[in-house]
Amino acid sequence: AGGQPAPTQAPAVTKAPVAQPTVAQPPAPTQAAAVKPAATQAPAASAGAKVKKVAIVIPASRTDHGWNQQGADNLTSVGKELGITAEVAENQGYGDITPVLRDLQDKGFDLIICHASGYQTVCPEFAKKTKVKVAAIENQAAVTPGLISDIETQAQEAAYLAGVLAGKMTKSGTVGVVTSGEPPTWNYMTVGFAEGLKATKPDAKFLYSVIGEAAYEDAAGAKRVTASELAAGADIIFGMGDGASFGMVQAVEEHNAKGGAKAWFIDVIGDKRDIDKSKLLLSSVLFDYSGIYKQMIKDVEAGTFGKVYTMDVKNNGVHLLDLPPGVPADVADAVQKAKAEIVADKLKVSAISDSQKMRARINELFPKR
Amino acid sequence: MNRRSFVSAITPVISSGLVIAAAFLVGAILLSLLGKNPLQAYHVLISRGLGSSFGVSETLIKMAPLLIVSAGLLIALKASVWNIGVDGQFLVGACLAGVVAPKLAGAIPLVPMLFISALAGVLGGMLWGVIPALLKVRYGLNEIITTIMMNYVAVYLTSWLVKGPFKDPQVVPPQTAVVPEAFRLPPIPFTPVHIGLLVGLIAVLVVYLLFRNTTFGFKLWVLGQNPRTAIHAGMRVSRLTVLALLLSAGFAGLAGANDVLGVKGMFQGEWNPGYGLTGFALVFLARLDSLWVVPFAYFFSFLLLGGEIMARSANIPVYFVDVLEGLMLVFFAVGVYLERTLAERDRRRVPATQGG
Amino acid sequence: MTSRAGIDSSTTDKAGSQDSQNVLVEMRGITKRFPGVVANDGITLTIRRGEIHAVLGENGAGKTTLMNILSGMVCPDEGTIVIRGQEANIESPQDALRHRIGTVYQHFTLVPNLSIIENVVLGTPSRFVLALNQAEQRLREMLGGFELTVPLQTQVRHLSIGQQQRVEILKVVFRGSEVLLLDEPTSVLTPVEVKELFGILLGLKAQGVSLVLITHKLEEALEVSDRITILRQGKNVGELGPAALAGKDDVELKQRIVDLMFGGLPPQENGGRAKIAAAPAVLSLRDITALGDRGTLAVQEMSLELRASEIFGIAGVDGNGQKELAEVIAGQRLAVKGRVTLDGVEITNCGTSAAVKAGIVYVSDDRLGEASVPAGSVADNLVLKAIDRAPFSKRAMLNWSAIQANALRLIHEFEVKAPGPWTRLSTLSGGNIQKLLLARELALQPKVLVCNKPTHGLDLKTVRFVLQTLRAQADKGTVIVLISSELDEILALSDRIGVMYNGRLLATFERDEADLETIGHLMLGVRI
Amino acid sequence: MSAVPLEGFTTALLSAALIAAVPLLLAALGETFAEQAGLLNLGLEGMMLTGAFAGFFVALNTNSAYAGLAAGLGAGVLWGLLFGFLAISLRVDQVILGLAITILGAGLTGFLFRSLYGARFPTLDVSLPKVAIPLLAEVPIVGPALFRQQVVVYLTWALVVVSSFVLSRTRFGLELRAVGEHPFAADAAGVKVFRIRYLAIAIGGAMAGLAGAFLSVADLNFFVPGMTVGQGFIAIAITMLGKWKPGRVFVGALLFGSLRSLATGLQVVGVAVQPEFILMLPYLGLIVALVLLAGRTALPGALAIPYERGRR
Ligand SMILES: Nc1ncnc2c1ncn2[C@@H]1O[C@H](COP(=O)(O)OP(=O)(O)OP(=O)(O)O)[C@@H](O)[C@H]1O
Ligand SMILES: Nc1ncnc2c1ncn2[C@@H]1O[C@H](COP(=O)(O)OP(=O)(O)OP(=O)(O)O)[C@@H](O)[C@H]1O
Ligand SMILES: [Mg+2]
Ligand SMILES: [Mg+2]
Repeated sequence: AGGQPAPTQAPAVTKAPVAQPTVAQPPAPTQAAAVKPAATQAPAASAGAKVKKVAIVIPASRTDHGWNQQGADNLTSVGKELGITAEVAENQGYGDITPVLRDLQDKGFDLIICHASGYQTVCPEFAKKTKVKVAAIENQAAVTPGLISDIETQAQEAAYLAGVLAGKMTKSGTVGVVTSGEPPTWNYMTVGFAEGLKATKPDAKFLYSVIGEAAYEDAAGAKRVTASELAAGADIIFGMGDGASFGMVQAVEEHNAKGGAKAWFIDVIGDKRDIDKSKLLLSSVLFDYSGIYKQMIKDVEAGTFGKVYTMDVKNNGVHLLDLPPGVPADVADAVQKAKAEIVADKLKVSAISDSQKMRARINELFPKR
Repeated sequence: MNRRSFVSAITPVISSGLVIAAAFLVGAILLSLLGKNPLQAYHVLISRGLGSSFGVSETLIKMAPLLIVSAGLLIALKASVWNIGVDGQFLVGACLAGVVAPKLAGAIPLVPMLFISALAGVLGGMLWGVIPALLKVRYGLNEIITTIMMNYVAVYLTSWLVKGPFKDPQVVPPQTAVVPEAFRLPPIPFTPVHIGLLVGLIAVLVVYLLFRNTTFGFKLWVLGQNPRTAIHAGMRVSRLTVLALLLSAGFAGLAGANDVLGVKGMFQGEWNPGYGLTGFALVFLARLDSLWVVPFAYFFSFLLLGGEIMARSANIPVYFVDVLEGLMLVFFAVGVYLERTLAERDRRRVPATQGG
Repeated sequence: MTSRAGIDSSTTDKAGSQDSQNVLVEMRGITKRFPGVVANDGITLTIRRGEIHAVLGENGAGKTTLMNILSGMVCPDEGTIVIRGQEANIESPQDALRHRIGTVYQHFTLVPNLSIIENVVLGTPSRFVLALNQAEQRLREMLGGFELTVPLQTQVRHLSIGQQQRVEILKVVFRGSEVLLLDEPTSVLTPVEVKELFGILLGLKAQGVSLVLITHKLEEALEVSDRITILRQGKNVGELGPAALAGKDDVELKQRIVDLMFGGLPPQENGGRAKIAAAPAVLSLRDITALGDRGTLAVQEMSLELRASEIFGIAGVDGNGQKELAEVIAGQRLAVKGRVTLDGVEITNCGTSAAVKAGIVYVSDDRLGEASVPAGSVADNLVLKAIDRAPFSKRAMLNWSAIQANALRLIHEFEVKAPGPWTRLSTLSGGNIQKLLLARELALQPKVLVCNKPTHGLDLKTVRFVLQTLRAQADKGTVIVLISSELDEILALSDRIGVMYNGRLLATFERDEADLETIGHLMLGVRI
Repeated sequence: MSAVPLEGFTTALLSAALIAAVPLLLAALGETFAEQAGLLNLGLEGMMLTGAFAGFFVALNTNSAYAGLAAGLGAGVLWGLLFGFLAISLRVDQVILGLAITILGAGLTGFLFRSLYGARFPTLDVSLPKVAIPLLAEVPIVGPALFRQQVVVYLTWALVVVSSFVLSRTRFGLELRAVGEHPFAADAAGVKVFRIRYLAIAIGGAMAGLAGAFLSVADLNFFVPGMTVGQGFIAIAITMLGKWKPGRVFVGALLFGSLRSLATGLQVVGVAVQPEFILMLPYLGLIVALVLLAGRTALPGALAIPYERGRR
């Protein structure tokens, strides 16, 4: 699994300088490292060195049942599996995370995963200064053999499947998206979802609303926004909101409790089945980083670190949560069919991270919004 | 004026020490209640935050924005202008700096480039400060409310700016173009700390001198004591109010520029360090006494940095840092009370002379 | 006065036993120290049933402190208080009120944004849900002679000083106090109002209420009181009982009291001033019209021409637009109509800063609320208006040594009782604060000096000092606008006198053609 | 827009507005009491969070939503009393205190939540039923929004009337206003200044705590660290917008809630405006409302000034 760059984007590896392997060297003394960019030192692509400590830096809480938890949990489990230290630096926000990176370097971590596209500038800069290996998100340009890798998540592909699912399942013909802001990952999925929906139900009505800027904790807001979309006729909600998404679930719950046509919720990242008391969870777009985390560690030890790792439907890095019982067979088939096409590269889902382009795209798909 | 304040110079040091101890003690109790080992945790805090070279340097780096923001808050609060809008002013300033800097980088020499970018930050802050200022003097709107509201507006405005007009098309996340490292704030010679720290120290010193030695500071103080008196004394109250808020906001914007030019290299969506609250805490703990801001700034910076590391290494939820910070504020407040009571007792002992 | 005669006999005839059971409150060996000051120094004071007991003393003598101790506002360091024969420890106003001791404080204690009736019932035991109507009923019954002219629902901030003081008295009477402490109640009243107040006090006395009257005005003390205690520098330096007060003829008695109060007084030189030369006007007002804080017409079409070194006295009952007029001249209040010119230059609505620069200074009567920074030091307050001038600042830089020197000089020149230049202003006594403010304004070498109640709350000595200072200033060429409700002071000082009523200047007199009667009537709007 | 069922949609928006207003209203009413008594409580945010957590915790363990609400209220009272002790008895600076409580509240609740539940995410099984008021609830559009709500919501509205009555018509209210405007005068008149202030801040805390508990127990059925997302500060703004008059505070909270709801509505119907600008609406709206309604508001005379008898 993993390895090949995403079909949609051209690999950036060629641009990167070639790594000349050298013997393993202890992490450079902080002071020196901090004072002068140690450009003279050779990239520490340390073939053969066993990886003992890996860390992940995440912007929000490791228990957000979303993006942050996904990365943290995956790395922790990989750590357990391989019997190595896995440390999680949570709630880092988008301020200056250099202190944390410095600390991790100081403690001799072999690999630091900067688990947010928002870290894609600071981490490579840090790596270049200190020769500590890092993995960035969504920054192919920074890829440097032996030093910097990049993680590409083709979330839109799985979101497309969710769109297909929604298109098949909706009875009202109205489908709603609720987001806690417009970070790249959410935008990718919004577009993927919209395209999947359009492909399955061209005349569908598509609702889109944002709870607020970085409103990942605003569960109450999420509930109100979701309730409004449901009231506007949506019977399927595709919700992206980490902590806030619990508010969405509750809105759907209360909507269903009123009786009338049942509404479904499609979640992203993370599996809420354990708290899905009223069985309204239709599915979830799941990410699984453990595959590529293991791969990375292998590559570091093999001295082949420093490339683009892609999570897509093909390598099952992103996939849909198994559909609940009682979902008609034809629906499942439609999803399977779409998946097959994506895997066979017959179907390209546009990868759009930019908010404005994203909005342009959904307006183009569903003009009468 | 508080330069003559009766609290003798040394008491704050002592009480501050006690206060910190008290906060850590309560924190320790809380930890042990939840089955954690406080000693180990605190050991990490000290050894990483103070013991390690990177700990010290990073603490000093984090200090810069705190100092700059506090300098501004000192001006506003001494004039009783309640600028709660530091965060918004910071964001707008940072955003403008983040837009201007990359364009200038390389186009013109480093020094003017830094100056102009910093200026952009200051102007951004002032732009955000002038609105509540005018609302206050024109319509008598209480700045506490308007500045709070402006914070939210700033978040949405800047987030739109970096998603739309000013987004760097080359990269995925919403952020401005990156300033090449060669064009960031240079380090203080022989240290890994960028010169933002000096800017911060100078800012605080300037404010100290402003209130100690200038008529403008004196007028701000009178205004802060009682606007009616300021009017009666022939001071231009509206002008003073606007200036106080503008300067304060300007410093906030400068802090934004500092972070963009010093550490981040660009302005980024969802970035909101919220120095305002910490700055407020600092300034009040320093009892609006300018120079005291410096040690407090160092300590808070140390706490924010070491606290996070402690939480991680001793696997305590990071929220524990906030708990410590909050406790410290409470105990500081109590400390102030104790000092005052002692001071009054001293004054009672003054041999009573006859008559008034 | 009949009432006094009555008491005289009682005390002269069967003294001793009678007297002792007459005693209502006894303060024994009261001592109170404040930082740097002994405000009360082993004072003993006895208050008897149904007497009016005047307490005299110069500024800072400790009168207010003594009263505050009895009213529970200040706790004494030493001494005991005996009420109705039992030792009482008064630790809070609640305690004092429980002992039926009511107080009218030197600085009024009314809540400005509450209505009259709300202020009156505030703090009285009542049901959870207020029954203001019933309270009003009771109040009206008690009111009797005592007219309030305004509805009881009016918010207190809308009342004139005189009215406010009536409310203060109402408050304590409403609670059925047996002892009534009044700290300088007359200092804010016009002669007419003073008469009325005394009427009320005598009425209360007749009902058996004991009153303690703090004042600086000897005549007043002698007029109503049965007993006079004199404080000096925190000590009780003498008590004159009914006998002493009755017997002697006033002149001698007065001299004796004054000696006790001040240990001798410089003789007052009231040398008549030379007539003002017919020079062009320095300050001139052309039909000035201005609004009051409540948007009502406070000053209406007032015109004035004031020449160099002229002292123009404005007599009038409080709240007839004098304050507003003063503020217009000082640039502190907008004139909606008319022009103000100084030396021919128009300065209408130029704002305070310009006015001060132009040489117009204003001694406000609101000493703590407007004229000073109570939390600031004496020195800070003394340069409040001159901070932009040399030597206190050069090129916007402060010169603290000059500021300190200035403070030391003025404290000395004006004989201010203050521990030092850096003491907190608010800890000074009312009188001393006023001296400081006056000192500050005069130090500005003004062309025009507007002063509102410059001697309010000052003791005789200080009053004379102030009046002399003003006259001297006028002789230097300064135009002085003297606003006061103290007629005699206006007569003593002014070259010309105008009477203000309802925001209008009813009439102006040259000093020699002015007489108390006419002016007194005009102040009440009565033309003769 | 045609396809959207207008009636249901409008009802939903209306209802959303009302519910969004409830925590703001509760907190702001509490703040009204505190500030009218001269206590500036900038710690609302922290008190609300604490109330939210305490309410959630108790409701979870007792399986009673009402117990949860009570707990939130209780937690608020405790904060109030702590604030009172420090600000009233020790005359500590109220601004520091407020900030301290804001930070401490956020820290403590996050810390406890994480320490107790780790990565688990418990939700409440209990919830407050919506009670429909006969007849009224049947009125089209507004009916279901106004008159099919949880009891707490009706209670909150009642509290507006009660508060306004207590403040303006009772002895307690009178003494409270006096203490906040001119404590010396109140003291001189025999009012127990400290006691009144303690009561006021306790009420303020209680309502803030209840506001938080409403979020976690009534509106939602779970706790998320930081779930008050700054509503405490908005409530302070609304208090001033309301000039410390319950009625106006009510109007202010509704205004803000409606703007929030409107911001959603506009997005759902697909107005072609950047969401950022739509989401700014409530905050800009509040400023405009201030310009129009609350210019030159005089703060309570003794706001944030500790009282000390006999100090000059
Ligand atoms: N709270 C206080 N703190 C410090 N000093 C005080 C305080 N109250 C009074 N004093 C001092 O005690 C002395 C007596 O003050 P007090 O007000 O009793 O004098 P007074 O006789 O009322 O004067 P006046 O006639 O001017 O009102 C003055 O020197 C004053 O400065
Ligand atoms: N208990 C209440 N419930 C609902 N609305 C109220 C209540 N009390 C007052 N209002 C409304 O709120 C607004 C403010 O009322 P309130 O009486 O508190 O202020 P006001 O006394 O009219 O103002 P001011 O005191 O400045 O004259 C008015 O529109 C009033 O109708
Ligand atoms: Mg006095
Ligand atoms: Mg009213």
